[in-house]
Parts: sequence; C-alpha cells; structure tokens
Amino acid sequence: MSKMNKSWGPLHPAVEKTDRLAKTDLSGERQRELYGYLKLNRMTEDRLSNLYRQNKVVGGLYSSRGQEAVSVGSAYALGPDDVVGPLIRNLGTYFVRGVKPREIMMQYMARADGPTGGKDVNTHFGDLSRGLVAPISMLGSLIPVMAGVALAGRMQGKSLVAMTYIGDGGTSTGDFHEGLNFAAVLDVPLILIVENNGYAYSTPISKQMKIKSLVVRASAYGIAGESVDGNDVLAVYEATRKAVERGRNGGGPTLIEARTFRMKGHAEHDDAGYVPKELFEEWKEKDPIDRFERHLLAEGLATQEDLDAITAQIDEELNREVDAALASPFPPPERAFEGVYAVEESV
Amino acid sequence: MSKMNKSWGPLHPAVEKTDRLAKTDLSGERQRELYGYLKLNRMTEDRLSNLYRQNKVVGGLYSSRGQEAVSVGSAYALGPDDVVGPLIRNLGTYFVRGVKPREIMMQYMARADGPTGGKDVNTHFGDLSRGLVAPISMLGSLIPVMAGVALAGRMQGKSLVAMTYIGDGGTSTGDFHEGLNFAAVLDVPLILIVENNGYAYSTPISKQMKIKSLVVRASAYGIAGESVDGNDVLAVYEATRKAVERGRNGGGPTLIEARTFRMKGHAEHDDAGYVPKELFEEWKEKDPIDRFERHLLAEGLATQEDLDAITAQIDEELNREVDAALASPFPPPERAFEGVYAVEESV
Amino acid sequence: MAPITYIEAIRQALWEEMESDERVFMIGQDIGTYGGAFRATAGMLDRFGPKRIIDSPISESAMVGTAIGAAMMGLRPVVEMQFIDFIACAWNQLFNFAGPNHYRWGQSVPLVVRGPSGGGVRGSNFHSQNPESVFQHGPGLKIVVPGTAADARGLLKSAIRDLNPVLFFEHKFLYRRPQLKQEMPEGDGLVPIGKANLARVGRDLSVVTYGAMLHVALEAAGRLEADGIDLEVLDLRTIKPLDEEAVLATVRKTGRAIVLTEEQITGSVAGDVSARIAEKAFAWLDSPVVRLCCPDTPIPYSPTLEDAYLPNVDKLVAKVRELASY
Amino acid sequence: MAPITYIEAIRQALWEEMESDERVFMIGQDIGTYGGAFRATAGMLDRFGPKRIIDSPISESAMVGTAIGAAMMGLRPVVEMQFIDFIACAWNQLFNFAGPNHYRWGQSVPLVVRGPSGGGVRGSNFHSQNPESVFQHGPGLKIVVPGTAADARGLLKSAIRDLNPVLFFEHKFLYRRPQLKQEMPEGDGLVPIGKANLARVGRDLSVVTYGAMLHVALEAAGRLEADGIDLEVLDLRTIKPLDEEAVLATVRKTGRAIVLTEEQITGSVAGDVSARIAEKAFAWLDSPVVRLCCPDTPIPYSPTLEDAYLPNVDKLVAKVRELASY
Ligand SMILES: Cc1ncc(C[n+]2csc(CCOP(=O)(O)OP(=O)(O)O)c2C)c(N)n1
Ligand SMILES: Cc1ncc(C[n+]2csc(CCOP(=O)(O)OP(=O)(O)O)c2C)c(N)n1
Ligand SMILES: [Mg+2]
Ligand SMILES: [Mg+2]
Repeated sequence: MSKMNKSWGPLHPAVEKTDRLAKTDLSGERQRELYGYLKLNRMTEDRLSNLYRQNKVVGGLYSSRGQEAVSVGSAYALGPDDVVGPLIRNLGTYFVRGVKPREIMMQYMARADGPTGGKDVNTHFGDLSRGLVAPISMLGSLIPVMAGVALAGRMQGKSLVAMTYIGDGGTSTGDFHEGLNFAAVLDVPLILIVENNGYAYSTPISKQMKIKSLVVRASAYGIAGESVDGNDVLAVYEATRKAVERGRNGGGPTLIEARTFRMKGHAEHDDAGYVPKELFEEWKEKDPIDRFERHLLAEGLATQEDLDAITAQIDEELNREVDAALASPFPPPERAFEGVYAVEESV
Repeated sequence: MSKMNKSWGPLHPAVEKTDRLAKTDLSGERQRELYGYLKLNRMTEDRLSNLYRQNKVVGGLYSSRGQEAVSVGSAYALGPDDVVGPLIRNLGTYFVRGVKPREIMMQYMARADGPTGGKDVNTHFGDLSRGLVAPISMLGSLIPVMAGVALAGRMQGKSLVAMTYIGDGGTSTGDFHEGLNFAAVLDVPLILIVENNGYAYSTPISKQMKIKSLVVRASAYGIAGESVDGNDVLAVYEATRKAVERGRNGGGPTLIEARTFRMKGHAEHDDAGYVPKELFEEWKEKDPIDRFERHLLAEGLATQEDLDAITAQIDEELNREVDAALASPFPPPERAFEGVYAVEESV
Repeated sequence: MAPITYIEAIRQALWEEMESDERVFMIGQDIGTYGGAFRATAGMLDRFGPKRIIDSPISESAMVGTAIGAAMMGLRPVVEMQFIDFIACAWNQLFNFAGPNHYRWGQSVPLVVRGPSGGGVRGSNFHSQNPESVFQHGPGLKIVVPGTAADARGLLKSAIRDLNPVLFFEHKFLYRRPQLKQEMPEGDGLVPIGKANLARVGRDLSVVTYGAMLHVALEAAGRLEADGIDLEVLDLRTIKPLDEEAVLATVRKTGRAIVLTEEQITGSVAGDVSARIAEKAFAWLDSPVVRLCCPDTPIPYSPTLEDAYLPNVDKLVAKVRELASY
Repeated sequence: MAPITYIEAIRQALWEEMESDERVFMIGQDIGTYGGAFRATAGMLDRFGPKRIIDSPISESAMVGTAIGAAMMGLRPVVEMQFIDFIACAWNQLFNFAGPNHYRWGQSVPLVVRGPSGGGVRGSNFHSQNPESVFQHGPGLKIVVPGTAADARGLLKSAIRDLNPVLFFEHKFLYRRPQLKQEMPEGDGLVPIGKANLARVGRDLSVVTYGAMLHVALEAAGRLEADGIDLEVLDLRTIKPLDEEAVLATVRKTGRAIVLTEEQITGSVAGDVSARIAEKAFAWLDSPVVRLCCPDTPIPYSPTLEDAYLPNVDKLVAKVRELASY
C-alpha cells in the first residue's frame, strides 16, 4: 500500500496549494456565478448523500467531491450551442447546462418525473436542447460519439464544439484511442477533458499506465494538449476556453488533462480504505472550493457576506428541489414496455 | 490523388536509397542466410502468384513484395524459444521460424495436408512448437494476445520474448492501444513491429492518423521506441535484436516502426491504381533485396555466384514444394464437423 | 431501365438517398478513392465530395460511435463495414449505445451499418459471418437481410429513412449473381422494414428463410414439384422486428415448417423463429418445426468443408421429403 | 463445514484452484488490494501475490486477449469482469479469437471469463445484463450459469480445469441470498459442464430454466402444489454445450414445457431451447412450448419498471395454469 502510494505520488504532478489561481478575464460577477455552480455541485451531492442514507436512492451514489472545479470550469467555457457528454462524476457540468437538482435527484431515486422517467439511472440522461448527451456505463464509448457530434456540427455549418470527459482509468479503453484518433484525423472540434484523479476505483494510475502524465497522449494523435491544475476552476476554465476557440477556428481536437483528486470512495458504499490517509489530508488543503473562496475574497471579487448569501440561496433552493423530487412517484409499470423504437424525429 | 500523394510524402520519412546498410556483427554466413530467407519469401510469393493465375488459390492472395526485410530481419533476431504472431504479410517470418513453403501453399490452396487441413486460410495458422501464433483477421487483436504470451513466459520463468506486427492502418484499432498499454503497465517483453508501408488497402496514412511517424506512440505508453529503415534488413534485425535484449533483461515492451512500402496492391486482385506511379518507381530503387545484394557484394560477403547458387537452390526447392502442395487433396467433408472443442492438452 | 444486380441495386439506393437527402453521408474504409472493397460506393467521392464520403481509419468502434453522435445531431450516417465480420469490433457501440438509446433517454439514433455478410465465397471464418444471429437479441436495433436486388434497394432506402439504428446485412454471395438481376421499380420502390414477403405460394410445407438461402429454397421448390410437393417460401427480409404474423400465417396454412438459414444452429435466428412457431402456431402443426442451418463450428475455408458446412438444395430437399412423410 | 453463500462458494472455488494449480492466475479490475467489487477475490493478493492476482487497467479486450495468449502458453487464466456487462468490450476477442481457435489451428485456449450478471438489483441496463443469449451462438465457447452455491463452486472448478474458453456467468442477485446457503461437498465437488440437473421431479409440466430463475421456478412449484399441479424443474446449469438429452427427457415425460429465463425474449436461450424441443420432442408435446422471458426492451432502473420487466413467481404461476388447461 505504501509502495503504491509512493509510486503514485511522483506520477501525479503536484497541484499547488497556493491560492494564486490562473489568470482570467472573467468579471467578478461571472466568477461569483462560477462559485455558485461549484457550491451547487457540492451541496447537491451532500443532499444526495442524505437521501442515500435514508434509502431513497435506489442504486449506487457517485460523488465528485474535490473535483467540482473540473466539471464546472470546463462546462462554463462552452457556448449555448455547444454539446457536452458528461460522465457520472460531472454533476457540475449538468448544472452549468441548466439542469435542475431535482432532475438529478429524481434520476437517482428512479422517479417518474425524472428526465428518463425512471428508465435509467443517475447522470445517464441527455437532452440535446440543452446540449447534453447521455453516457453509457462502458467507459470510453462517449469519445467517438462526441467526435460524431463535432463532425455533424461542422457538416451542418454550425460552429459548435463538442466536449466530453474521461477518467485516468477510462483512458485505457480502446474507444479512447479510436475516438481520439478519429477526431484528430477528421480535425473536428472535440475537447476531451481527462480527469486524472489518481485512482480508478481502487486502482492507482501506476497500475493503469506507465506514463507520468496523460498529456503526452495528445502528441500520439497529433493534437493539442495541455495539463492543468484541476482544482483551480479558473485554470480549467481558461484551458477549455482556449480549446473551444481552437476548435471553433478549425484547429481540431484538444486533450486537457485536469489533475485532481477523488475525495470520497469510488461510490458511496466504498470507504476508500486503499487510499493512504495522507493523500486525503494533502488534497483537502487544495480543495477547489475553498481555494476559489479565498481567491474571491483576496481579489475583492466577493465579500464573505456575498458568499454566505449564495450558499444560503442554494440551500433554500435545494430544500425545494428535494421536496419536489420526493413528491414524484415511481413510474407506472407499463412504462417499462414503451419507447424502444423511435417513431418520430427527436431533433 | 496527387494531393493525397503530396500529403502522404512528407508524413513518411524518406528511406535512404543508399546501399550503406546498418552496422551489424552478423557473420557473412549468417548474412547469406538472411539473404536466403529474403529470396525464399519473394520467390515463394512469385510461385503463389502463378498458382493464383492458375486458379489454384481458393481465396485471395496477399503479397509482401518490397517489405520482406521487415519480416525476415525481425524474425531473425528471435531465439528458438521466443514466440511470434505474424500477420498476412509476414511470410518471411514464417520461413525464419522453419515453416516450409508447401505449408503456406497448401493453406492458400485449402488442401488437406496444410497446417489447418483446409479449415483456415493463408497465414492463418500457428504452431507453438515452432513459436508461432496464428492471427485472426481483425487487425490489432493479436497485440494483447501476444502480451499474454509474454506474460505467461515470464510467469513460467522462461526468458522468452513475444513479438508481433501491425500495419499503419492496424494502429487505429482499439486493441493496439489496449494491448500496448497492458504490456507496458505489466512490463512484459513484447516487441511490436509497426510496419508502416504508407497505405492501408487504398487509404494513405494521412487519412489514418494525423501524426508523422508512429514511433511517438511509444511514448504514449512509456515504452521504448525506435523508427528504422524497413527496407534495410540489417537495420530491422539490429533494432529487433536490441529490443529482444531489452525484453529479456526486464526492460519491457518495445515499439519498432519499420518504414517500408507495399509494392503491389492490397491483394492480388487490386492493381493499386490509387498509388501514384512515382511512388512505386521511387521505392523500386530501394528494393530491400536488391540493396542487400549490393551490400553483400560490396562488403565482400558473397560473390555473385554465391547469390546465384542460393537462388537456384531455392528455385529447385520451390519446384518440389509446389509439387508436394498440389499433390495434396482437398480435405474430406466430414472434417468440417470436427475439432471445435479441445479434448486434450495442446501444449 | 435495364435489370441490375444486387450490388448495383445497393449502390443505386445509396446514390439516390445521397442525392435526395443531404443529411445522408457515409463512413467506411476505402469507400472514397477506391469506391469500396465491393464497389458499392464507386464514383461517390467524385459526386459527393470528401465531406460526405469519409474514408475511415481502421476503427470500427469509432466509425459506429461517430455515426451515433452524428445521427443524434440529425444527420443520417451510413457506415460501411468492409466485411461485416468486422462489426464485431463495434459490438459495444451498437449493442449498448445505439440500440438502447431511445428507450433510455428518448433520443433517436437514425443510422445504418451495412456491409457484406455470408459465406459460399471461400472467405473462411472472418469473411463469411452472418451476424444477425447475435444482434437479434439487441433491444432497439433493427436488422434487415435482403434476398433480392429490388428488396436490397427498397429496404436500404427504408433503412436510411428509418429513425432507428438499422443493421443492413447484404449477402455477398448474391452481389453479382446474374440470375438475381432485376428491373428496379419506378420511383423509390421502398420496401417496408418489418414485412416478410411470400416468395412462393404453396400448399404442403412452409420454408421460412432469407438472404442467400431464399434462392436455395426456391430452387428446391422447383425440384420438389416433381415429387408432387408444393412448397411455400416465406422470405423474412427483416429479422428484427420480425414479421411474426406472416410466419404464423404460412405455418397455419401448411401445417409444416422448415426454417432454413445460413448460420450456426445454436442461438440462431432459425431457432428464434422456430420457437415462435412452436409457441403460437402449435395447434396448426402437423410435424416438428425443423431448423436447417449450419453446424456449430467456425466457417471453414476449403470448398469441400464449406460445402459440407452450408445448407444447400440437396439438404433441403432431403429434409422436406423426410418431413412431408412425417 | 458451515453452509456458505453463492459468492463465498465462488471465492472458495477460485481459492482452491489457485492453491492446487499454480498455472491458475487472475486478471481483473480492482481484484487485488480491493478484493474485487463483489469481494470474490478478497484476501487473494496477500495469499498469492501480485504475480498471480493482477489488477488490470480498464481494458476488457486486452484482459481477454492477454488471457488468450497466456492460456495458449499453458497457463489457466481467470478473468473477472467487474460487471459482466463490460464483456461487450471484449466481444471480438471472445467470439473471434478464443472461440474458434481450436477448430482453426488446433491450439486450445483454456481460460475462464467470469463475473456478475443478471438483474433484480436495480442496476439498470449496464449492470444487469445476461450475456449468455448473445454468446450462445459462438462456436468453441462454453457457457456456464450456476443457480446454486454448490453448483457455483463445482462448476467453476470444472470451468477452470476445462481446456476450452468458458464463460462463467454468475447471478449477482444470488450472491448473498441467505436462502441459498449450502454446505459444500467434501473434496472438489466437481460438477460437470454440460450436464443439467433435475432440480425438482414432477409429473405435469416441465419448467426448463437456470440461474436466478431456478428459484422462481421452485417457488412457483411449491405454490402450484395447492392447485394439484406437479411441476418438474430442470436447471440447465450449462448453456453451451446444452444438455439437450435432459431437456428432451423431461419434456417427453410431462408433455408440456415452459422455458423460463431472465433475458429479452428475442434471440434468447429460451428460444433456442424451445426450438430444440419443437424439433425433437414434437410427438410428445401436449401443448405449445412457452417462453417466459423479459420483453424486448433495455433493462429499466426503477423498481416498478424492473419488476414489470422481470419474470417472477406470479407470472410463472399464471402461465403454468394457462398451459395446464390447454
Ligand atoms: C469499459 C468499462 N469497464 C469497467 C467499468 C467499471 N468501472 C466503473 S467506474 C470505474 C473506474 C473508473 O475510473 P476513472 O476512469 O479513473 O474515473 P473516476 O472513477 O476516477 O472518475 C470502473 C472500473 C466501466 N464502467 N466501463
Ligand atoms: C478490424 C479490421 N477492420 C478491417 C479489416 C479489413 N482490412 C484488412 S487489411 C486492411 C488494411 C490494413 O492496412 P495496414 O494495417 O496498413 O496493413 P497492410 O495491408 O498495409 O500491411 C483492412 C482495412 C480488418 N482486417 N480488420
Ligand atoms: Mg480516476
Ligand atoms: Mg499499411
């Protein structure tokens, strides 16, 4: 275990503890908005944990605690016509795209009024009117699919970019390779955020790959690549913004490695006993929300009262959201048999 | 077409026309043996073309003309206990492993006495007693399989290395990625010869990938990589020899890109009209056998008479081989129903 | 218009759909400059340009994945597998992504994956497969298996216009058979997906079949006339959703059924059809429902072996005689 | 010895085979330090070390490919799929490489791929699948689906000792059911692959089933006693090669059959079994051969939906009553 720890450590370029975040042109107002999404992400997950403990969540529960800056920062750089395919740990992305917490809650609780009406679970839903494509569980599969979204956008004369995510573990799938190479050779505007949080379930990256940073994979496909501090929401935002620009200008795909850490287990049931305690302690110091808070205060972009007000407002909103979600019934059994085939156009 | 040609040209680092081949410690005798394999490879394929024109070949016929140095040079660097999984264009590899031309001929002609008794086609056969694993048609699939061979060798305390091949086109498969990454992370002695011959069927590498040389893929997995002149049998041999040494000493996998050119169509039926004529002319000058011949003569390792004698001897051998192959009947129909399940140990 | 072959009919369908609907585009290996390994897309690169005729890397999973993404965005991708056997490398994308998508979150995935399937051409195990047997289980997929030139054209057009993922399995043995040359109907000549065709009306025994085996059945029917046995031949044309009504109707009429298909027998489409008959037309049955398929072996290469492996007219005639006297 | 659960029986089989045969080793995601998502390999890393308990990258195709290579070299790899659904990503390696290998060139590929399959645990479409339906068509593969703890242990040991590629589909709904706790037999307690088990002797109607549905059948049988209906229950245990003799024997005895399986009905194992009955036991049949399966939809998540989707005791009892009065 301590060997694993050691071998993992150096593979994972240290993320600065410092509060000095990446340079940005984002206004104070927009930075406060970013803060709101970060908090909404975390606070919704806290509510979900409660619901889980109350046995209201039907299946497993997955948390993005400690990684919120990756989802929020990257999604915030997209435009309204862009399309994103988030994974299970990208709650923040859903929120930035306009999804309401009750939608996620109803998904987890398998309720009739959730976006899939109880047919599928957690973040497994999409909605192209909000630029969202649903994942499937098989990791990697979304990468070629989102390459196809990007290709379609270009063929349709839209200037959209497509974005999706993959974990350090998910980079070992065949679809990661085929999808990225395909996107590269077609030069389509695909952004792949590689969320390197050090672990795939219990597996440290030292057992996942022999390389020290995933950004070298970009050169294997001849595409742009950047590695950023994934716990700095501004760094993630800025890297994605540049990638969006590149994509819109015909510069092809970008791979962004966001270095971060998974602060809970793989899922709610997993106590992550295999992760050395010191790592949690180390990364707690680098908490993306705490850091961003300190940044906002230090830069005079928000007062403590502003932040408290944002938090209080989210808290209130979440009360309503939880109530609404709980009020939704389970779907009627007949619905199980409906909707296998499309009979009318979805788009 | 000429655009394709242009875009392809610079992607493919020019192979020197020069007769100065790579440095080697191989004795004159062993170099003459190498020469024999090169000639056997080419002359067998010429015989196969004849058989094809006589409608004796049941399915398609694939040629490695112009690429013989890759198969022969790499296979020649292996030891008797090493294991290799060749593809359809690696006839030379089979010969170096001790396969007789009649075996290949009977495979192509679907005869009862061929290694698969008519069950499978062309080079689709293996024989672990000669260190040969059969491919399947799905490109890339052999890479993880050969990683498994290498892993088994290590677990069994053997010091074997495993080797296999992939074309420039085959590098786009998911299994290329999964297999190489797997081999890398397990640090097993796998050698992957990437046979970059500029085309996959009619598809130039510019439509296959966005990178200029495949050797960069080695760094994507953290393994050793080298790019060699694939029309210099000594260069291929030496690179493979070093990789074998590395593998035996626990240094893990090696990716070797061999730059070469496919001098015929994808298969006998394909006139390769999509390949600009100048490319054929250019590469004819770099013919690996002609170059090696000039080298042997220039270095005083063989006289023209020596070479002619080798050729004559192979010619005679091939007469016997063709006769033997033609003498074999088609298999009896009942054999179609036998052998799905193993009932006794193969190894 | 002059009669054309099965493969020409496919090319025509593709060409016409490309002309009439700019959302249609193609992805495949060597489909551009080369015009496809079987020339199904010959001339299309010149006519439609590289944006709509995309020469692909050897990445079947990405080809299908990309098509899924483009389809969700409102395009109509058609993916060519160089040989349909390579669809195995895209199994996950089709079975898990494309098929279930509409059920899961309401988003349609209108795409076609097409390519040459089937044996009888000495292609050995990786260039002769019939993947309908394994894909039939996949919820949300449609599977089409034309047996004639006009059906190939009409069904391919329907497939491209369908809102769902359609697997279109052409039989390469039929591609250039001169006997299959047919005049194409005026206009689109659309053939609906999900509708079987009564290829021969008969009295005594129903042969339910599709693809290359359709012609085996028809030839056998001719031969059996001499015996005074009058075969009815139902060409399924679509495997999923299956035209169960047509299957049951013919069996209820003749009381005897042979399901004739070119696939290994276990887990076959033939088994599935046969099970439906045994469950839903039991009262009408005068004899066992017989599956005439291939043995449970890989597809062998040698002519003597492949001939032993494949169903053929002799084998069918023998089975019919056996069953007729049951 | 104390009775143990189904998952403990699996762990025991793995453990014992690892102890007794040093050629056996395992590849899987999180099977080492973590002991496997379902703890099937708990403690094994400590006991057998990282050379034989290999924590794998997320590369199902490479996991299987690597196992194929190692198996050809004489080892006995056991691959764990974290959820069996992910076997989809290794489809090509299993269907095209492992299965046909011995037929093609005579080289055996003794490996096992095992993992949790099946629904009823609110896993939704990608954590509930039953892949036996699609793999049954693959020449050269064997498929095992234990329904009891002792069978799980005995069959897994047989699978590991088999010379062929064996897909071992465990039913995760059964993993920790206290009702399934069983004392293990002395010694190896090997259960032969390819042999069904007559789980209940009855007179009136045969239910042919396996896996979690075995217990549905047995419970229904108990309930139907009150009706005076005496069910015979055949547990297939192996899907491929199927124990056709046992299937035909029970149907010839009772004259009525329901094939009960947890899979979408089209292209199901149930259909295959049913087709064999309709072909080979026709003369003994007193009523239609009925398949009781799931509808042709993806597997839904919500409890109300999944309950509607899955076969259960009520549905079986109703079908039996219907059929008994046919
Ligand atoms: C193809 C595939 N294999 C296995 C799994 C099971 N699985 C779910 S999440 C996970 C770990 C993922 O790790 P990583 O990609 O690093 O993402 P993270 O959980 O760290 O966000 C695994 C193995 C899967 N979802 N898909
Ligand atoms: C997975 C897969 N897809 C498609 C094919 C069909 N195919 C056979 S050879 C070939 C081209 C291979 O090109 P390359 O890998 O460069 O090898 P080369 O023929 O140049 O030696 C293709 C597309 C295949 N064999 N496998
Ligand atoms: Mg991770
Ligand atoms: Mg090539």
